[in-house]
Amino acid sequence: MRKQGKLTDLMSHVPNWVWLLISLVMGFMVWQLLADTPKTSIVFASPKEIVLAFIKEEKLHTIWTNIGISLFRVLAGFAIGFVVAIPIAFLMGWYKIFRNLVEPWIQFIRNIPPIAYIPLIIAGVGVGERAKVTVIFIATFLVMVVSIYQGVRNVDETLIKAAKILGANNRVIFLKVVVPASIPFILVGVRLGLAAALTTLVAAEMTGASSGLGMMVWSAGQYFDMPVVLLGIIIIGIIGLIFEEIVKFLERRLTGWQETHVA
Amino acid sequence: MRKQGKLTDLMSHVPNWVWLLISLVMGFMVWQLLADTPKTSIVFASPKEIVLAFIKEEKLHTIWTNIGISLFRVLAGFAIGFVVAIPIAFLMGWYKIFRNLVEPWIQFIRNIPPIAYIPLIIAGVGVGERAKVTVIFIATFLVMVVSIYQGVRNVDETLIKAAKILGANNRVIFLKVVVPASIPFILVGVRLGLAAALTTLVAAEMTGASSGLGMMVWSAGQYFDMPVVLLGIIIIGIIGLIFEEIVKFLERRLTGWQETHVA
Amino acid sequence: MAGNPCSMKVRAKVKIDNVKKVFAGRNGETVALNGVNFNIEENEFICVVGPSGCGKSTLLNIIAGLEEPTEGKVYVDDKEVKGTGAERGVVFQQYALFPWLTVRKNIEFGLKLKNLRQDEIDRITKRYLDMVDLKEFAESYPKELSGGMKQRVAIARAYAVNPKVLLMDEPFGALDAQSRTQLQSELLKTWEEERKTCFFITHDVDEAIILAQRVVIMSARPGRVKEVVDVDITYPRTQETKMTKKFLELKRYIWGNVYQEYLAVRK
Amino acid sequence: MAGNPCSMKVRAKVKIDNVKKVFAGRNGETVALNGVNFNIEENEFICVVGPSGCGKSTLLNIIAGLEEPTEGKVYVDDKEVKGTGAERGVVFQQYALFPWLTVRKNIEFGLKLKNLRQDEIDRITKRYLDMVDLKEFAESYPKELSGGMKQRVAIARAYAVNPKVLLMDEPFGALDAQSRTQLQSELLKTWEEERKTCFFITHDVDEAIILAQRVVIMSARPGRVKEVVDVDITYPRTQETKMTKKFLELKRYIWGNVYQEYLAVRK
Amino acid sequence: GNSNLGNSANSTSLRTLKVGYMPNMGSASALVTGIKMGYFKQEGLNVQLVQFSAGPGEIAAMASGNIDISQIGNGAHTLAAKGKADIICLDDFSIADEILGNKDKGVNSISDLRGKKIATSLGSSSQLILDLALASKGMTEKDVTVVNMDPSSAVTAMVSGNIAACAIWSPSTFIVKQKMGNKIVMLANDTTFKDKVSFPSSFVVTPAYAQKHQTVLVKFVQGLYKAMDYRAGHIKQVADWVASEIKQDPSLLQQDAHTSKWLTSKYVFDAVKDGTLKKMYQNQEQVFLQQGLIPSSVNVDNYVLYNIMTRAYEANNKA
Ligand SMILES: Nc1ncnc2c1ncn2[C@@H]1O[C@H](COP(=O)(O)OP(=O)(O)OP(=O)(O)O)[C@@H](O)[C@H]1O
Ligand SMILES: Nc1ncnc2c1ncn2[C@@H]1O[C@H](COP(=O)(O)OP(=O)(O)OP(=O)(O)O)[C@@H](O)[C@H]1O
Ligand SMILES: [Mg+2]
Ligand SMILES: [Mg+2]
Repeated sequence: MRKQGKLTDLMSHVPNWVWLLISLVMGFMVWQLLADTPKTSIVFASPKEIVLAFIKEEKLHTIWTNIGISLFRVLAGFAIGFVVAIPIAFLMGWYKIFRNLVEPWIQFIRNIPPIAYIPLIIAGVGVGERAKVTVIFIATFLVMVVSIYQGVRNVDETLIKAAKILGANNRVIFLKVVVPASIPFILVGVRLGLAAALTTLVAAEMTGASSGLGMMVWSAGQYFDMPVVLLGIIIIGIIGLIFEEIVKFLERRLTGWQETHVA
Repeated sequence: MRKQGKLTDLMSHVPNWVWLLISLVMGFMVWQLLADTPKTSIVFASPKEIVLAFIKEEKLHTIWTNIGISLFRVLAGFAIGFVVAIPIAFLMGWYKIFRNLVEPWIQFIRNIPPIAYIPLIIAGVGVGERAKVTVIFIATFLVMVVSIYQGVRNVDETLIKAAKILGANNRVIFLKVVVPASIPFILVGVRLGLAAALTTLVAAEMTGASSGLGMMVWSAGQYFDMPVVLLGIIIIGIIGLIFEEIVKFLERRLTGWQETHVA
Repeated sequence: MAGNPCSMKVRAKVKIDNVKKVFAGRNGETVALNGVNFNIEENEFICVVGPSGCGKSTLLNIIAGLEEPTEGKVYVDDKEVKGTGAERGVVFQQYALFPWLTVRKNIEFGLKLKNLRQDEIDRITKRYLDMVDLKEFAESYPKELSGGMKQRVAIARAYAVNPKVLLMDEPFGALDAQSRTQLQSELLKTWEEERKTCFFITHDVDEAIILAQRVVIMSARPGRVKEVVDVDITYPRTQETKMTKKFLELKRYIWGNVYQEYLAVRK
Repeated sequence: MAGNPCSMKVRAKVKIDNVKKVFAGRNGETVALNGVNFNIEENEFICVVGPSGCGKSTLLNIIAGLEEPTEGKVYVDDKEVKGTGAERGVVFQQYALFPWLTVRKNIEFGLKLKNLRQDEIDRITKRYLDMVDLKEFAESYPKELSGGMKQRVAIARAYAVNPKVLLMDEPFGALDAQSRTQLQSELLKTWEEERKTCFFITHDVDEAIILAQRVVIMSARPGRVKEVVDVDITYPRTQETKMTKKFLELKRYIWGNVYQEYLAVRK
Repeated sequence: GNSNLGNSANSTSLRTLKVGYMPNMGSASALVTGIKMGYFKQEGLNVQLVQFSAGPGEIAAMASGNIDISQIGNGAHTLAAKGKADIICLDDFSIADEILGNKDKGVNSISDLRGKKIATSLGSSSQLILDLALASKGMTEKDVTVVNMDPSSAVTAMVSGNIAACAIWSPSTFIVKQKMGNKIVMLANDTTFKDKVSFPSSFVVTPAYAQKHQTVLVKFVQGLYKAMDYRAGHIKQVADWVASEIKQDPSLLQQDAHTSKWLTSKYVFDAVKDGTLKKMYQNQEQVFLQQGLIPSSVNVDNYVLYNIMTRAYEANNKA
């Protein structure tokens, strides 16, 4: 941590969870305010209404099923995206030919709205779970490959030289040097990849799903059932926060060696 | 460039544009194939049809207007997102209190599908240009703040120390050390931010647009006018490629000092 | 010019008061410094020698205000050190050049922050580029320099801002013997003229003696001040001074002293 | 053991054939090496001295296969150098430790690639940790080490893989005089036992003479071989050798020679 | 001979048909009724529903063979006109579209729309109604500001006063009325222009599928007819079934029940026989042509499979 004044010094001793709490309370206050303001109350169901929407018995079970199935889709799509992005990013960084052939297409596709390529995915892989996972895979892959590729390009040349001198072949250099040296970029990729997975959920579940959080949000939106829409958004947001905590945990484990100026 | 075999050595002398050409030709072939396969032809208009869609006189003018207005929205939203993301990322990296208060909300919001917060934007900022720019701003801001924040955290502590010793205050350290040292992360942010701006275009133009590429794609989709849908996608993709070239140009100018192992 | 230090009113420029520094690593704590006490007088040139890892750089960082001592305090001009200050300049052991700036821009960095006129900046930059022999490389980036050249840029950058106290961490470590000699002479000459307070870490006992008024010998980890040796050789000193009897005596004495420490590390 | 080199069949281990190296920077080209020719014989210990920026590191990189010469060729065992090879080990001027690995893991890195048994790896790692006095810091990360400690890790890491040719770029530059002496002796002892071909860059003329069979003096940029001086002092050499008349003569000769080069740089 | 097969089907293995639909009454009601009442089973068919949220996905799934039959809305009929799909049965007519004005913004009649900001979903049947309404007062879209929006977004825009009027469809129309009460005036709906346009929704298959599976399709339409006939008389019950199928609030679907004109099998059969069906699809094609959505006029006989509709009706009524 930076050196700071007295007050900030004192404040920096407040434990993290207190800040989280303050942040949450502030959020709730804004929310209640929005729910009470006539202009925005139409889209902002009050917290109470949402709780009611949640505990409506008949929905309770559905919601858990929806969460389960959507989590599966998100994690599967993300996992495949990650596993594919790492070697592709590496090959792009390493082999000029590969990069020249692949890069334009990655750049082209990453700008296309997911909603626009859904028909194509259905035509290609059908309407089963595979279609949903594929949509999420594409979205996460594109985000991750861009950031991991930058990471691969940024690896300190001297470390690669050192590894070569010690007898490392390309595979070893990749796994033992490029990957650990790119961790900060991989973390950006993972964070944005997970976010992309969740924001694409609605689009993914438009490929012929009858359950899932995205579907729930979308169809409730069609009927202007705002408590359920907000409920869905909050659940997606909370899933995102949980993902973030996991990423943070991994980050602490993976970057303990790093010299950084942030506490 | 890595050391490679004879063949690859030879191939690495082929100029970049030749590879781009090969890549393009391959893409066209796949496309024509998809347009000819009965299974996929329904969603894949052939290149010819698209060219016809483009040159239909009455459309020609509309398309340029659509491109113009969408470009404006994309660039305005992106620019605001960028200008806001940099100081926010910096404050998050620098001040623990700020981070603790702001981070949970950024993490929460970044997982929400844009399509889900459109009603809120309409309620908040109406249906004018501001609404579209706001949607794109949110999407790009969230992507950029995540990657730039990682960049800020990753700045080599010794360089900050050196700057302090030379008499730099926080503002100078930010502008003259943190920003240049984070360039690789800022580039990731810019790339993904531009992609986010384009992929959110359809969603943004659902907030009451009467022209624009996203609207064009969406309304053509309503009638399965696939040539126009694909035309829109291709134009968006090409805009993305042009953006990428600009980013690459900036990258070369900004990171010439960097020690990297990629040619 | 080369006055006798005793004739001046001597006061402590830097006071190091019972400084302790503990690093908490993953594998337990490392006590880098423990009970370090000594003063650097105004206008004094102090050299610090001691075995690798004994806490020399840590002490320098604390004086510079870049690290906080775990215990104890450091005062500069009787004011407790809290953070960095423009009156203390540092040459880092690992250069710490800004890789995105050319050699010239690196040297100008601190000058620009002083609101000097551009022609003033140019004049000073030129002077120090000359001093470290890097005129030709003014527009090169650090990655295009050899190890020794980088170190010379770091020295020029620290000199250029003209701080009251210069803290230098093995500034001549990566230099060839010749550049080293040249920069030693340069430093001596400047010091004799300006009497800037200097805190200079080196692992070369010759260098310590030729430069310093006092040599601080640090003991092996946890670093303490083992002995402070007065170098009573009058200025101006030149490279020839290295051949004098006094010099050789001091050298033998300090060397022997440090060697004991070294053996202590080896257990 | 310490046989006369003449009694052995001498053949060129490393042949440097008319090597030229030009760096194309943003501000024109820098000719780092031009027409460099010399051989390193099998089992020979060669030291290289020369002014800062004269191309020593560049030459080492070319021999290691990390850079390609712009013109000319390098042969090792009569085979042209194309990329790196496990038979050539390097200690880099700027350490190049893997920051995400502990000291132990850094040293083990090369060993693991040789498919050795774990107990073998442990044994070797322990041996070199001992040699560089870093047992206690085996589980520390590079950021937790002092400058000298980092350099010692780099040395241990290069030694551990036991290459046939050792290329060292100012390996003792950041070390205090004592560690330096200790590691010089260590290196001498090992070399006398194993007669590993060594290419050793230093800016310390004493160090060059005490270690080398031949000292290569390089001229200022563009780097050329100015003179190759035979060091006809028999092994085993110890620190006492530094006091012999022969040694002092050589020292004066080489120093004077290098100094001319240095003056050439200063114009 | 069809009825024999149909009667014995419950004992033997059923032939599975995957049918795509969208989660609203107009699209789901006949299918859900057929399944609930066992009408498809009676024909030896096991109908599996696959839900889509938008038409393009449905068509792509059908073209790639992931589903067999699609229930499509008005817009997707362009594909039939382009020869990419064949219509096997008419399901219902949508009367869901309405033009709603906000009195507070000075909209009390169609003429008041001039210069106002109107939200609609571009390319939808609502936009078509809007165009017709404007034309009836001598205006075009140029005389107003038309902005693109999802119906559910249009609700927000109406309520928050950002637009003066909207052309949208149910259930968003109900919500606007419910939230704004007597501020809202209904300016026009589908029935206002029923002589000019109608918005059928139909069941379609790919031409290749139609060729190969004639008999199966006849059986499917047989089941469908029975369902349509049942639906016509029990719309409240059907709405509840659909609600549970698509996991929605039944009260919303009860409202949705009034947004289509529900047809009987007899109506369809008669329409085929007396040419009204053909005429209706021809009208639709004319509109597409005017909008430039299809390149040229084609004979609707090329893509409307009358014989399936008649054969199914005859088979049902012989038994
Ligand atoms: N960031 C850190 N975390 C943990 N331990 C550290 C850190 N920095 C230094 N140390 C430890 O503190 C001790 C002193 O380090 P310091 O860098 O001050 O030594 P030094 O005297 O400058 O040595 P050298 O001459 O090798 O540069 C060492 O044992 C080192 O391991
Ligand atoms: N990547 C590079 N780009 C451009 N010029 C370079 C590069 N690397 C080295 N040089 C130049 O080549 C010359 C020789 O550099 P080299 O590092 O070999 O010197 P050196 O003899 O090792 O010096 P030192 O003793 O200071 O380490 C220098 O003038 C340097 O500026
Ligand atoms: Mg140090
Ligand atoms: Mg060098």
